[in-house]
Order: sequence, then structure tokens, then C-alpha cells
Amino acid sequence: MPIDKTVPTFEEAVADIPDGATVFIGGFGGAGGMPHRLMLALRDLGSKSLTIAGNTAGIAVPTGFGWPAGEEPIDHAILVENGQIAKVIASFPVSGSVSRKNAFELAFERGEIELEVVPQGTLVERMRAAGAGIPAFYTPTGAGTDLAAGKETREFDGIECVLETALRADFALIRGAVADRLGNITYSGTSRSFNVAMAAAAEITISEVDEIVEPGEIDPERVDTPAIYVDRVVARGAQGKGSR
Amino acid sequence: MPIDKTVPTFEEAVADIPDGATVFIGGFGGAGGMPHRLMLALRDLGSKSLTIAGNTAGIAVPTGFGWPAGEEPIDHAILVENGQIAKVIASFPVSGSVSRKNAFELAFERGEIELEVVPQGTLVERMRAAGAGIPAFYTPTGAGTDLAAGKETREFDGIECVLETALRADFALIRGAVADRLGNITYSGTSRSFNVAMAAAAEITISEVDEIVEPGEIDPERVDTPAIYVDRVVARGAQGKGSR
Amino acid sequence: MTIPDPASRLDREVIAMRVAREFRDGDVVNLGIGIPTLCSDFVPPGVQLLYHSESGVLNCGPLADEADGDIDLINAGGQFLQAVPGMSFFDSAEAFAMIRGGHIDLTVLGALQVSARGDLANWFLPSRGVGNVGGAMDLAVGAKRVIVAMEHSDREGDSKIVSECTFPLTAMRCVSLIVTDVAVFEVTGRNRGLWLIEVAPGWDADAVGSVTAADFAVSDELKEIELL
Amino acid sequence: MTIPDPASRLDREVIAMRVAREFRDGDVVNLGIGIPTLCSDFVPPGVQLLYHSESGVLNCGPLADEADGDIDLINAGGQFLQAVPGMSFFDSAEAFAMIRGGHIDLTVLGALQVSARGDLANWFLPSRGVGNVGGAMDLAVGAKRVIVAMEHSDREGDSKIVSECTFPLTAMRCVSLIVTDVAVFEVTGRNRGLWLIEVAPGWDADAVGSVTAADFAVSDELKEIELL
Repeated sequence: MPIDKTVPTFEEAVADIPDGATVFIGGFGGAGGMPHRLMLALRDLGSKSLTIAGNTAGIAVPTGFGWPAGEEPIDHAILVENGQIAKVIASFPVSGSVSRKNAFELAFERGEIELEVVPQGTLVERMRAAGAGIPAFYTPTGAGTDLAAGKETREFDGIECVLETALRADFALIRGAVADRLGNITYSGTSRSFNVAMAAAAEITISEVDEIVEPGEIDPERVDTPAIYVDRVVARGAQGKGSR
Repeated sequence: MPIDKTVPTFEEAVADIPDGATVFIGGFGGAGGMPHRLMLALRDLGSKSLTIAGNTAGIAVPTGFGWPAGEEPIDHAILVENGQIAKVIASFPVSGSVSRKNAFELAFERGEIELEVVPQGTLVERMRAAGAGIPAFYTPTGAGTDLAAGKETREFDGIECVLETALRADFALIRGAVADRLGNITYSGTSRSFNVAMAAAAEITISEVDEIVEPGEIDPERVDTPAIYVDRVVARGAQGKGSR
Repeated sequence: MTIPDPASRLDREVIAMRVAREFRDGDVVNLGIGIPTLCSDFVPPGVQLLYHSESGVLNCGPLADEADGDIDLINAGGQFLQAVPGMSFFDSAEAFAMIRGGHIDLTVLGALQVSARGDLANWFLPSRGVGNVGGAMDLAVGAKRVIVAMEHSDREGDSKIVSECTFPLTAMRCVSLIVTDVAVFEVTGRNRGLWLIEVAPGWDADAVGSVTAADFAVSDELKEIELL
Repeated sequence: MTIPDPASRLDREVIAMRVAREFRDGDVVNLGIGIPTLCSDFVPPGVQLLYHSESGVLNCGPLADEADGDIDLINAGGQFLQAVPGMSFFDSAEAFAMIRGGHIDLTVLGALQVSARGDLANWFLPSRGVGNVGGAMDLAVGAKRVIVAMEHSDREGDSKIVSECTFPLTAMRCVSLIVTDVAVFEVTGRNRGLWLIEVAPGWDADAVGSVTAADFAVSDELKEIELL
């Protein structure tokens, strides 16, 4: 049978995400590269006690970060507000503005959600390590700071480095521009972001894309996430490229 | 001044490679992605006591590995035969055929060249680590084998792993398909190979390319080695794409 | 016990044919040089594979005619490939991230020796004094499943299945299935041991034992190698 | 000693103008949010920079009009960018390999506090109880040169230059130049200390000392901030 990783609906694409799962949510923070429809489907599915990991935990409404003017973001907040999140792993978990808190920060203040803050470069490198079979690596980032508290350190060439471990997930929800039925994905511009590393570091990788095409329609030089890393692709259909 | 990393001749491109330098030589083993003209220029320059690192140390003549039929390879052998190499770091240093030895193996048997064999994945990961600021990482590859002899080991999730360190070079000689004057490089097909990791892991990266174009002529989605990693580009000119 | 005539050993193509029965639809497969490469000729009907090559290509297709060879489209053995729809290209770091990160479902490798515990020695011939490790250690450790396809005995007639490898190791306890020109063994159990499950036509367990330098258990359902 | 009127402190744009004098032709530069971003308006003539953004773009250009915003072309601050010739796009792992691998020549960052040894605190305001580290630690550790551009005093009038940071650190001993609205300090020497090299118009070393909560040495060639 020709390999076909297409799933017809967002609902089916996320149907097996159980309570307690660890889920990567792709993108950088703005609308580009963020799996909006998959998040909505996960909200509707209602799985509880999730750990979510990604660059942000949602942005404040409306701070405008990477969103078209006047549009209210669809992001992590819909999961937070639905009481589905037990823990967040992120580099940029709260709003850039002290006075405009995001849903995560409000829940964090109420003691409802656990938080692990990780430097952005260490966060993506930990995901990349998981995908590449590297259980742990050393980095000077974070040495001597609160974010290295309790972590093993070691000097290399006189520079103190922190031992960081691979970060895996049960599911990755990512977003690309175009996928083929084999699961090859290409992105547009800055929307690669965390999606590429996440795709390789999850047990099951599910990609929302603007469009699904036949194998051969994506230039093999333009495949950023090869099919080997992708389990399911689902098309936004009429929504196409967009922020909703 | 507009940034312009173009160097007019191969001779000038390699002119400052001193005796004793560590030099990455790109490619996989075949003609594609291998910096033939840069190697010829380095041969003519005559720098001695070099350490060279890459996937191979040249292939046997003529084994046909990735070379057009009947063409005699221009590869590491020209440097070995010229007595310029003190040490080789490679995963595939000798001919695939016991009976057809390459120049390196003959020199190794004469005791003229030191050899460090590294598993191919560990070799490229050590280069990638150097480029990404990771001084060391753990990998299960090689554990319990002669290639891990004397190396630190540690168990992660019950699996024995070897501590491997970043591998840098003073110079990287790589080959791309097209460069722009800023130093952005795009490759063709399987010729990315070791070139991409090497470009980021050397103090000075010099790329031979088929053609040099103005900034903007390479699709920004198709840049595989961004300009940040590249110091000099030199065009093959009339030779264009080819194996000589 | 009858030791069959050497001529009754299976051809390389038949070994490959037996290995190919292990392929599952959708598997990502990396085939080593030699007998393993032949397996791609015997993929069962209805099974589509994604072939991975360390040269930096996924879903790579059949070999190209020598005259059409493109130096920028080779496999890990340096052979020229045809372009096929759905391929993707990537650099060596990514090619090995795929291998080392556990994304290859199945690799088929040749061997110099395999131990009863599934230790693999396939990169270094001591008599040469120098060897090519290439991606062998990465594949043996990283692939989800490692199958060895090889002749049962070396050129001197010595068993390549041994109690302990005497050649330098590629990886420890990595092999899960051994297909030779006389038998098929699983490597199983908590203490990892050989389990003879199939024999070539004309062979029985005793005959296999007579050419095998390691202990093995015999399956209650021992049968002749099935190729279809 | 005269403590100038607060009104004599330099504008944010002038701080940025002074920092921009540090740019060298061909530098790869990463500018933080706030005053650092303003530096791009004052790049000296004849100097071409390659701007890097953690969002995954090198050689990124000026901001796009809001109405032309493309959700797939943003900078690290989430602002929409114009496409310019010679850009390249890459994923976050590569964006941070560039930072952490020492490929950024210069980063300009804001700060909550900088210590006399060049320790930087710029990510966590204890009063909030939670903070965004983003790429700050990676940049502070990874860039070849770290310049801090900030107001000299916080909103309560307390010095942001301190003997020891009391806010959680971003990185130790990473800052090499501090440009504020009253002075410019180098962080130098084997034991790393502050070296006052320039003052704002109307300020002298004593006046700077009166608003600075750390010891510093004064350059023999102390001069007024030069902007051209």
C-alpha cells in the first residue's frame, strides 16, 4: 500500500492523547508555525494533567507578538483556561508585559500549574538531543544561575558547563506549510522555529499544514522535516495559511 | 562596504593555511561535495604536518565510489602522496577493497601518518557540537568497543554511553553548489554530507562552489549553510559542476 | 546427522529473500553493503519501504545507469541513484541523527562474527591492521532492529557464529535475527541466547550445530526456511 | 562635584547612537529588545551588518508595515519583518547553534543590574515571581562580545551598576562594555573591574560615582561621550 499519513480531521489526529501525556507545542510565539487547529482539537478532546513544552506558554491578549493586528491569539491559553495543564516547560512562559498577564501566569499564581523555565537555546538543544539519540550534553549556558540549581557541572577549557538531558515528548503538535502524503514537511520563513526539533523528539508527531500534496510535489531540497519524523499530517483546508 | 567574501583564486583562498594546521575536508567520499580545487591549491601551497579530518582519507584508485566511470579521483591522496599529512581523523580511512589500498593506507603502513578512527555519526556529531558550542556529549555509539578505549563512560537509562568531545578545525575546505557574495551556500542532493557541520566548526571556512551569485539570487528557504559560518567563497568558474 | 554438501548452502539472493520477509509496510530501512543490499530486490508485495542512506537521502530509489550518474546523488556505497518522488536530502548530522535517534525501524548488516548474545563484529579485520568503521557502530546501536545477513562460515570454513567474538566489536548485544546460508536464528531471552528457528533445505539442527561455534536452543517449531 | 540635573541624562536614542559606534563592518549582530533595538538606526556609514534573530533568520531587514505583516516572517520580538536580499531561514536549533557556538560577533542587551565584574542580571524581576529567560542566557554566554545598553538608574533611582547583583543572574562575567545615560564603562583586567572611559555632557567622574553603587577606576583619557 502506498504510505499515506494523512488524517482527515483534527479530531482524529489528536484522539489518542491521554491524560498525563507530555506534549510539545510548536512555533515560536507568534501565529506562524503554531498548530492552532490541533490545539483547538486537544481542547475539545479535554485530556487532563498534561505537561506541555515549547518556547512560550501562550502570549498575553492582545500583545500583538507575531499576530495580525486585532486578532485574538489562539494559543496555549485555551488549554490552560480549560484546566488541562499540570506543568509547563518553556523559555518564555509569561507575557512580556508585567501588567498584562497571560492565562498561564494567572494559573501559576493560583498554584495550579508547575513551571520549569529553560533557556531557549538549551530547551531546543535538549529536544534536538532527544531526536538525535544523545542522552545528555554539556553547555555553558545557565552556569552559575538559578536555572542550573541542582544540576551537575563540569569545567571544559576552564569554563563551567551544566549537564543537560534530552527532552522527549509523547506527542508533538507542530505546524508546517506543506506536507506530502509520506509525511515530508516544508515550512515558510521563520515558522521552522521549534517545529523541526520537536518533530524528531516525540513518540508521535502530528503536523497541521496549510496543504497536503502528492509525493514529488515538494522539492526534495526543500524538505525541512523528512517523513521519517512524522506520523500524521492533517490539512487546514479552507483555512489555508492563516492565524486561526 | 557591501560584504563580499569572494576570493578570486583558489591559490589565494588557501594561502594562509600554515604547517601543523587542522583542516576539515568536506564531502562524503565521492566526487560530489568534495573540494577538489581547494585540495589542489593546498597541495600546491605545500603546508606540512597537517591533521585532516573528514569522512574518508581518500578512496582507492579507481574503485568508482561516487565517481564518474573512468575518472581518476582528485582527493586526499594528492595531499598524502605529497607528504603533507601527519594525522588523519576519519570514519572510512582506507579502501573498501583489501587488495586495492589507497595512498593513506600505504603511508600508514610505512608509519608515516597517525590515525584516529571515529564512527561516522560520532564524527559528524563532534563537529556539529563544536559549531553549536557544546564541549562534550554522551552517545551509546562505540560503547564497549576498541574505539571507546580510554574514554569516560556513564550509564543513562541503563545504557552505557561514551563521553565524546567537540571536534574543531583551524580551516574547513568545503564545497557547495552556489554561494552568494555574503557567503550563503546552497548544496545539491547528497552533497550536503559533512560540509554543513564542518562549515560551523572551523575557525576559517572556505567554500569552493560551482557559481557565485548576488545576494537575493539564492532562495532564502534554500540556504543550507548561512553566511555566518562562511569566511571565503571561490568559484570553479569554467569547471562548474563536476568532479575535477 | 547428515552434513549436507557445501553446494546445498543457500545463495546470497536466497538469504536476501528470507531477510526481506521481515519487512513491514511503512518501515524505514537501512541496508548495508553486500547481501543486505540485495534485499531490496525481494520486498514482499503490498509492502512500501522508506530507504534511508547515510549519504543524506531518505526514500531513495533504485540505482541509476552508470552513464546517467549524478555526482550529487549517491548512496552510502557510493553508487549513483535515480531521483524518485518523495525523496528528501539532508546533511550527515541529520542522517546520523535519524540513525542514532532510533528512527530507523530496521537495518540489515553483514558480519565477520556474531556472538551467541548478539554481539556484532563487522568492521575490523585484524589481519589488515586498519579498518573502516563508517556508520556501522551507529547503525548497530541506533536502529530499532538489527538483522545480520551473512554466510554461515568464513573462507577458511570457520563458523562466523561464535560464543564470544574474537574480532573487534561493532556493538554489544545488538543483533536480533541472524539469517545465514544454512539457518535462521533469533537472539532472544533475558540472558540473550541463540534460538534456531529455521534451517535450509537438507539441513537439520544437528547439521547446523556441526558448523556453528556457539550453543543454541532449537525451536519446537523448527521448520525449513520459508521464502514466500 | 556637581550632580547634573536629571534632565541632563541622555535620551535612549543617544545611548543607542553611542553603542552603534562599536559596530564593525561585517559584524554579525543580535540586538535585544528596547534600547538595543534602536541601535540599528545609527549604524555608521560604510558599515554593513548581518542581523541575527533567534526567530530563525539571518541578515534580517527592517520592520514591515503592520498591514503587510507576514506571520511567517518575524523577529525575536514578534515584530513583522520585510524580506531583503541575502536573508536565510533556519530552525531554532540552528538559530541557537549560531549563538551558543560563538558565531555572533556582538550582542547588545538591556539589563536590570550589571555587576562590577560584568555579571549580568536581566531576566527575572523578583517582585513578579516568574520571568522570561528567552534567549538571554544563551546570548550572554555565547556572543563574542556583550554590550549592555541601559538607563543608569532604575525607576526608584537606585544604581543598576552594582558591586554584586542582587537579582537572579543571567550569566557571570560576560559584559565587556556598559553604555548608560550618564557614562560608558569598560569591564576589563585580570580581575575584571569597571573602567570609566566616557561621561555624558555635564557629568564628571565624581558625579558618575555619586549615582553608581560600585567602585570603578577612571581612565586617564576620560572624555565626553563621542557620538560621531
